[in-house]
Parts: sequence; structure tokens; C-alpha cells
Amino acid sequence: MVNLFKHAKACTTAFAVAAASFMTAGHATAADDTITIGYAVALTGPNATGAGISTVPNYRLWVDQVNGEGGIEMPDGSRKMIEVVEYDDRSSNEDLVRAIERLASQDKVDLILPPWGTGANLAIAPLMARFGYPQLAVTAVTDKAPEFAARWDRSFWMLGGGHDYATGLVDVLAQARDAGTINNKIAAVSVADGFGIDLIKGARPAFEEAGFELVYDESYPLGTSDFAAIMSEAQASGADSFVAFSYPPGSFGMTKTAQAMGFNPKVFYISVGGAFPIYPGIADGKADGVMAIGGVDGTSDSVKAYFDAHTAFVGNPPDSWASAVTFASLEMLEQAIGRVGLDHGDLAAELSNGTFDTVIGQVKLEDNQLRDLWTVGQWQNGAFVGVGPADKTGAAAPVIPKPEW
Amino acid sequence: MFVTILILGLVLGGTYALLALGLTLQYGIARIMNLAYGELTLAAAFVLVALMQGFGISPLLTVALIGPVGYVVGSLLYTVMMKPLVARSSGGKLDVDSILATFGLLFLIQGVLLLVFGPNFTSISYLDKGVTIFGVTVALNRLIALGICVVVGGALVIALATTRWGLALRAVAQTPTSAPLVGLDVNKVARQGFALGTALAATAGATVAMYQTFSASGGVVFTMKALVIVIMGGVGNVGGALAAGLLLGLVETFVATAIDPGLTLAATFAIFLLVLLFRPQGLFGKA
Amino acid sequence: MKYVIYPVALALLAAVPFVASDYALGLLIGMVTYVTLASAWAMFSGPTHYVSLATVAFYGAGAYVVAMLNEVMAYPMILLITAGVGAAMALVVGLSTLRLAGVYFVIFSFGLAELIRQLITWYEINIYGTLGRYIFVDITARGIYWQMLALAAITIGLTAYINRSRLGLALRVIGDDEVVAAHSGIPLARMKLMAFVLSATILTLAGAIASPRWVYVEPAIVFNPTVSFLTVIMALFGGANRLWGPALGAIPLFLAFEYLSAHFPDVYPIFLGALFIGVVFLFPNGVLAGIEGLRRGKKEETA
Amino acid sequence: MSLLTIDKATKKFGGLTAVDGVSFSLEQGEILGLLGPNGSGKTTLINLISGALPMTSGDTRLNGVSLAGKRADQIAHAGVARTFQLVRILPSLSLMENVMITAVFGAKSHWGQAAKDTAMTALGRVGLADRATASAGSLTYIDQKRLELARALAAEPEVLLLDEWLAGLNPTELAQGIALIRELSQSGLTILMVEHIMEAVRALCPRVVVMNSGSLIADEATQSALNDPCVIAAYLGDSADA
Repeated sequence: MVNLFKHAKACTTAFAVAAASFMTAGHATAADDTITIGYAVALTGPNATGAGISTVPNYRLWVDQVNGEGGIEMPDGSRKMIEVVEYDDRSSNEDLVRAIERLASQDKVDLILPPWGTGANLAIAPLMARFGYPQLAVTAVTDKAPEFAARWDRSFWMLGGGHDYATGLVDVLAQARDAGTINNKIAAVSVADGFGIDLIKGARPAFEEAGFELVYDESYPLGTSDFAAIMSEAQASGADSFVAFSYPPGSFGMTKTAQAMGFNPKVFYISVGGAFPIYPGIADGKADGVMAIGGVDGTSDSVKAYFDAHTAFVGNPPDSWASAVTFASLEMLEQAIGRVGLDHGDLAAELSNGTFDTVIGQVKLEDNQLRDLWTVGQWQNGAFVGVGPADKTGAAAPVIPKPEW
Repeated sequence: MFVTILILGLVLGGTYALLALGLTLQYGIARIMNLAYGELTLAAAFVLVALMQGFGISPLLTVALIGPVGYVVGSLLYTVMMKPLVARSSGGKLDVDSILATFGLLFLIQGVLLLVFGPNFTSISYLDKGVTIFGVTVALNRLIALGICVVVGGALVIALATTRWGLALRAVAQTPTSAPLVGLDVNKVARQGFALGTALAATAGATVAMYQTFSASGGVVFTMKALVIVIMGGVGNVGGALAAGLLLGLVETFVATAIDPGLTLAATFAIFLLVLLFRPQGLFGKA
Repeated sequence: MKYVIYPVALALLAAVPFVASDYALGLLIGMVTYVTLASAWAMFSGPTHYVSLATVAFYGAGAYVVAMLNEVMAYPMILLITAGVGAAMALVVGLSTLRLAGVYFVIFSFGLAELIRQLITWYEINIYGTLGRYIFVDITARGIYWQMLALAAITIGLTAYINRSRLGLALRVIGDDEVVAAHSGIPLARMKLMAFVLSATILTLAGAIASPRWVYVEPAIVFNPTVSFLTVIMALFGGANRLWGPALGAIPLFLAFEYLSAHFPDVYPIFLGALFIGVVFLFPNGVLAGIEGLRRGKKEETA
Repeated sequence: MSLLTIDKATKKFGGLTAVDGVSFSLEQGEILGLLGPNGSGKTTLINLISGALPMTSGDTRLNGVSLAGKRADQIAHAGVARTFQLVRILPSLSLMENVMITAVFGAKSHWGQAAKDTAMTALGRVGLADRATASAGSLTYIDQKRLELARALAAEPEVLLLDEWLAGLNPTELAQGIALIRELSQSGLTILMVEHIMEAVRALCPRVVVMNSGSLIADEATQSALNDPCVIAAYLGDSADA
């Protein structure tokens, strides 16, 4: 559960740090013993919720850690402290684009970290390409990642596409069905937004191919707050598996509604929000067995260390999907700088071809994309762990049927 | 299926109606179209969660106690912010002024909420138990909201219709210019109306916190929903708002169950716009 | 004299990109965009006092038209179609809503952006089959700036022309008293509709021109209600009844917001809120009128 | 043919009939008084003629052309101008602009210098010509009334509807006002005036029509109407207000 007071404190401190760091940003580039890193993310507006979980805390944590170790190591073994230039894009792509122009042409920062969101990352991609900065887009889920990686050759796409997650889920469900644990009926709902539509479009043919029958398949508008009608329809559909391609308000609302009405499908799958640290609190401590998008290696020590560090620095653990990947992308950047320095072309080449040790294990990009991803996770014994793909190192066995609420 | 729609719809409608009661009072009596209404409800929701997590205070206690707090806040707001506007202008100019001023208030409260509570989604689990009525399971916390709505709304309707105080409120609501002629202190009555509206907004917000996920930037959604209901019920018409809220719940549930969940919001807006265009006095008002 | 000053000033502004940095150009684009939006908004809402919160409904629609058509036709053609779409939308909306008075019109316009967003979402999902479109148009930031500058000049020029025309007089009368307007022989509906359509067409075009900078559009991104709010406050801040009022409101506020988002991101909404309240209380007719009032007061004192 | 004919004009508000089958007519150049106790439907009738309210049934004809169902601006354009019982000026406009609008949007559709000339002439007739550029918001009550009349005159109307234009004036102003209306009438303008001030009615109107409870109860020469028992009863029945 979020501790509101603690959060407020963390927020003000972070704000003070950011403000202080900005004051010095103007002449920072002149100094040789620092490197300036800039980013523009949503600190206010509708995107602030997403950025506030997956992006901003990780950026701040990483900078804190690196500077705590004396700075980023350069190829010659020297270390440079990181100075941060942080802007608020107010959840508007127009403001975001301008902020990137500002970082690149006014502040002349050494590196630019990406914003939160698919649309935001796409909006800045042409600019980043024009200025030559490498762009490690994490919080951008798009099936067109291969196209984009080819279009802007210094862009890297780290979180896959809707199709990956949809087929990953179908694989997990197909195994359970083949084992006779669940029937072949699926009730699916999707949020009427780019993300939800991408996923359901990927899932429909995948379900069909695997021999599943979609007995309930509806989308609901962004902003829906009441799920009683949808959930009672899903319950009446006779499906053993409930699948929601949803955003946090929907994921949370459906969980509560299912609990209240005693809807106990054998598989209960939700999307964004399911891997958030506040989820078990929302599920009234009964999160075990709930599946959701994403996941981390539950057996990995580095993941555990990362979670502890995040909790200590921010006040709450990270989410178990995009956060770890975000942090890993920063570690990649750090290691790439250590190998080739700050030249953008060399950095991009190294990111593209190199192999990196990160919290999520050894990472090697394929065609500028991270393909070795957790697609399905599940709450098991109070932790959210990756269960699919089943052949991925550290994959836990899915618990199906889910224990009743 | 009919029973399901009826019960789910009424429960949902109850939460909607509760949300709209305060707004209709504020505009009906105080003539202030308060666009910061949703932020006021949000503030109450955050207070409930903070009290529960920080001090272990039972949400139900907060729901009971936040009304009076809201009344005081509303009274202050009216005196400091709205009264000068009312004193300066009336009619259409007041409408525009109050909309712009409360717009400012909207951002102000939102900014403070962001600063204090952060941008993240907030959600608690409280009384998420199911209760079965005629074979349909509904969440207890939503049922409580419906109960509060029926009790408070019913009491308001009766009080407005039968008491001296209610008569004064109605007199000011109908003809603010001639109310002083019969010895009514219009400013006082308007302040009471605005404060009462704020109290209801706070109560509704605290109730919302029990069953819904919310974040600091989501207040406008509540304002929009309340506005739709207020317009449907007829501005200033408490009974109308109650009926319209329940009706909207039924319609949304019907559309989600029988037609397509994707069209629930579209249906809401369609009804809203049709009422605005053809019966701006509301579904239940006189022509 | 002004027939010399204005073209020269415009030419100078048009030449700025040759010396400005990318960021300065970005700032200019933003500034000119809001000058256009606020001026176009004031074209209708200034004299009539019909406060419209529907700016983003048109601005966003313009962007969406570009997103839908950028792969199938040439850019100038798209702009023409955008203007047509904006005018048609405004005609439909105007015909049905301009008889609503005061608060009802405000509420309606508040809901309109949301309605259009819902309709486009529904259309994209059910007819087009997916949500989110890409704009890959070969237009540079300079190109966008020049187009927006031209649109701003047209908007202000058109406002000046309207102010001196029958339409302008009719709108001012309507803003003061619709009953008198009608009894003076002013066809209320036609006059309001004309101004509304002109204003909305410009807003739609502004969205179309600005959109290539976004690359990817989705209803939630495009129909950002903040655009409507900022437009209103900028126009009112400068003075919606004056030719240069909206522009003079837009530029300082835009720069102030830019400064805040860099230095005090967390207090930006608080500042915006305080500004709204301050304008309503201190400058009900805009800063320009406020300054004039002060000056007049001083003159009278000294006289 | 009469210039303006009111034919069975009827207005119902829900169950209440405010104007009930009223018929009368005005000849070219005539000045006719419309009398009746408060609430008898006089202003409603003026509103029906000027198009401020739509008729429930009945018709008005100007020069034989039906005005029923027309909007206020169309009726104004056809040549009917009016003043309002509660004076309505446009405070944010100058006197010149206040008056010019009817010249611009009235029957003649003047523009540019012609509109200004028409407006100046109208302002001159009511004695406000020297203050043409002042803001209308700064005027005294009597000057606001004058301004409103000037606005009606600048429309160069065929029929002028005056709704208690003389109410609220002091004796000196009243004498001026009566003289002004007489002058307008003598210049050939057709006038229908609602008036409570009997002194003015006697001085200006050879003929009156009288309404009570929405119906027409008298249409005759002023002297005989004021002695008509029906009319007296109507006024006495409502003596508190009359």
C-alpha cells in the first residue's frame, strides 16, 4: 500500500534536488569532470501517474547511485559526476518536443533520457535522430518497434509490442488448458486506447490459433469507473479465464468488483497496474494467483537488491514490469559509456551490438530491440514473479487455478 | 438479466446521484457553477485515505465527519472567493466569472493535491465484501454509498419542501432579486447553500475513496459526471438530481450489459447533449 | 504608416528562424500557436461573451485529419480538407448550441471535446480497427513556424477586418444585449454562426499545422483539455475584446509557463490556478484594459 | 389599407392566456395609446408585435404583409422599431454605436458614412448629438431613455412601439418628452405607445385601445374611453397598482 505521507516527503526532497541541480545546469557542460543528462517527463497531468511509477523514480535512483559511487566511469578510468536537467512536459507532446529541443540546442546536454509513454517516445524520435542522441525508449509498447528501430537507427525499443504480451499469455493459458486445468473459454475485456486495442488485436488470432473460444470480448472506454456490469457478464459467460487488457484504474476496479461479487475464475489476468507494488493492498491481501503483464525473475539476487535500493530511496518498491527494464536501460547506458565514451555514434553502436550486465540479467539487443522479456507474471507468496515465457531463466510455474479470493 | 441490470444500475446510480447533489445545490442556490467541484471531492477522498493509512481511522467515521468539515470549508470559500464576484455582477456575467474563478480553484486544489499526495493512483480496500440482493451480488461499499445518497438526498428533498429553512433556500433559488423584499438575507442563504453543497461534495468524495481508484489529476471526471446529472435533473433541482443519477446508472448498466460497454460514455454524452439542447430546464423541470 | 510597419514586422518575424537555435524556434512555434489560438478564440468569444471551452475539440480534430490523410494525399490538399472539416463541425455544433445561453453554452463546449474524442475513439476502433496513427510528413520546424505565423497574421488581420465590419458591430451588440440586437434587426443566429465558424476553422487549421511535431496521435494525446484552458486564460489575460489583447496575453503567459515547467514543475498547476483567479478578480476586462484604466486614473489625478 | 393590423393576437403561457384574441389597427401617421392596468397584457402584446415572443395564434400585418412567425430581427428589418419598458442600452458601446446599429441592420441597411449620418440625425433629434463619442454606460436615466429612442429612430421605421417611454421622468423632462413624441408624430411616423401617464395620453393620442386581463375592452376616442365605465372599472379593480 502507498504510504501517502512518506511519498509526499520523498516528492518534496526529490523536487528540491531537481531544482538545485537545474540552477547549476547552465554552466555544467563547461566543466570536464561532469556529464549532464537531461530528460523531460510528465510531472503533472494525466501521464504523471505512469511516469511517477516507472520512469522518474528510476532516473533519480540511478543518478543517486552513480553519483554515490563517485560518478560514471569513462573509458580512461576517470569518473564524471552526473548533473541532471529535469523538465516537466505537462503530459503534452507539444511541450515535450520543445523541451527536447531545449535540452539539445540550449542546454546542450550530453545525453537525453526518454519520456514516459508510447506517444511521447514517438513524438521525440525524429528530433533525437536529428540531434543524433541515442534513445532508449522503455515505456513504449508498440508492435511497430521493428519499423521504428529501422527508421531511426539510434532508437532502441525495450518493452516489446502488444503482440508479444498477447501471445505470451496465450502460451501460458494453452499449457494449462492442455493439462486439463481450465476449459477453452476466454472472457476478454480491453480498454479502448492504443495499448488495449493493440493487445486484444494481437490476442484474438492467437487465442483462435490455440483453439480457445472467446465467449466474451468487449472493449470499454478510458475513464470507465464502474465494472459491475462487465464483470457480471464475464462471470455469466462460463469462461474459466478472465483476461483484461487494462490500465491501472480498470485493473484495480475489476479486481475489487470481482472480489465483491465473488467472481473466481481459474485465471484472473489484468494488465497495467497488476505488477504495481500497491496491488496486493488493493486486492485486500488476496493478490496471490492474480496474473498480470510483465514480471521479474523472482530468483534473482540482483532484482532483489534493486528492489531494496528502490524501496530505500523512493519509499516504496518499484513495479515489477517496466521499472526493472527502465533501470536496466540506464545500466546499459552507463556500461556503454564506460566502454566507448560519450560520442553519440559510438554509444549507439555499442548499445546496439554490446552485451550488458543488468538487474534483469545479461542483455543483448536484437535489431535494437529487447526481445528477451517477461510477458506474463503472477503474484506468488506476496511477490510478483515472471511465469512466461516458461523457458526464460528463473520462470516460476504458474499457479492455476488461482486460489479463491 | 433484467433484475441484474436494475440492481447494478440502481447501485451505480446511487453513487452518481450522491456525487451530483452538492453541485446542484451550489448552482441552484448560490448561483455558482463550481467547476472545482471534482477537486473538492478528490480532496476529501485523499483525506480519507490519509487518515486511514496515517492514523488508522475508520473510513466510515471519516465519511460521517467530513461533511461538517466540508461545510466550514465551503462557507469560507464562499465568503472569500465567491461573494466578491456575486457582489460585482449578476446573471450571465456572474456565470462566466464564477466559471473562470472556479477553474482557477480547480488547478489550485489539483496542484496542492499533487504536491502533497503525489501523482500516483490511490486505491484502498475497504468493505469490498459482496452482498447478495435478489441473487445479484453488489459491493457493500457501493451499497453504503447508495444508502447515504438515499438518506441524505431524501432528507434534503423533504427539508427543502417542508421546513422554513427550506422555504428560504427555495425562495432565494427562484428569485434572488426579490428575496430581500421578504426579509431574507440572500448572502447568508447563498453561503449556506454553497457550504452545504461543499459538505455533500466532501461526503461523496470520501465515499468514492472506498470503492474507486483515483489520482490527483482525475477530478474533472467527477465534475463532468456531476454536471451531466445536474443538467439532466434540472439545475438546482435536488429531487431531479437524485432521479437523474439513478437513471444514468440504469442507462449505463443497460448499455454495458445489453449493447456494448464501449458505448457507455458515448450514451452518457448523448443523453447529456440531447437534454441540453431540447430540455435545458432538465428532464423533470417545468418548461 | 501601419501599412509599412506590419509587413516589415512580419518579415522580421519570418526571418528569425535563420538566426535562432532549435529551442528558440520551438519557443517561437509554441508562442505563435497560442497567439493564433487565443486570437481565434477571441474572434468569437471576445465580443459575444460566449465562453467556449471547445478550443481543443477543433484543434485536435485538425490534427486528426492530418493523421488520417497524411499517407494518402499531398499536404496542401490536407490543409484545405482540414479547413472544410473544421467549418462543417462548427456549423453543426453552432446550429445546435448557439441558442444556449450563458452557463449552458460553457458546459456544452466543455463536454464537446470529450464527445468528439469519444466519437473518434469509437470510429477508430470499430471502423478503422486500431487506435493511434502516425504523422510522417516531410515538414521541418521552420516550415511549421512559417505556416503558423501566416495563420496568426491572417487571424489578427481577419479580426481587424471583422471589427470594422457589420459582423463585428453585430457581435459587440450581441455580447451586450441579445434582445436589443434582435430588435435592431441583427439576425442573431447567422451572425453568431459566421463568427463561430470562422474562429473554429482557424482553430482546426492551427491543429493541423502543429500536428507534424507530434508524430504519433491518439485521442487521449490530441484532445488535451489543457489547450482549451490555456487559450481562454491567455485571451482573457490580455483582453479578449481587443485586437492585440489575446496576443499580448499569450506571449508572456506562454513564457511564464515555460519558465515554470523548467524551474518549478510541481507548482505549475498552482500558479495557473492563482493566475485564473487573479485575472477574474483584478483584470476582469484584461490586463490591457486594466493598464489603460490605471493610466486614465493617474491622468485624472494629475489633471 | 391600414399600416399595421393586429388580428386576433393570442399568447398563452402554459395555462395562462396573457393576450386573448386582440385585434385593432393603426393608420399611416396615427399615434395610438395602448392602455390598461398592470398585468393586463400590454407589454406582452408589444412583445408579440416586435417578435420578442412568438404568438400562440393570430397575426400582425404591416402594409398587408404578415409578420406572424417572423423573428424579431426580421420584423425590425421590415420596419418596426421599439423601446423597452426597462430601458436597455448597450453599456460597452459609444452613443454613436448604440444608435448606429439600427441604421446598419434596419430596413435601409446603411453602412459607413451613411450609417453615421443617420445615427447623428437620430441623436440630434433627441438632443444627444454633442455626446456621440461618449460611452453609453455613463449616461443618466433620462439620457438612457433618449438614447434608446434615438436608436429606434435611426432604424427609420414605419412603426414605432413605445413601451412606457415617459415613465420615471420629472415634470420638466415629461414636458420635453411629450413635445418630442409630438414632433415625431407630426413628421409622419406611426406610433403605438403603452402609457400610464394620462396627461401624456390626453396630450398625444386622439384614440386609445384599452386592455384588461389580456382582452381588448375598448377601442375608441381617448375622451370617451376614459369615461367608459368598463375602462374605469378595469382600472379601479386594480387601483392599488394603477
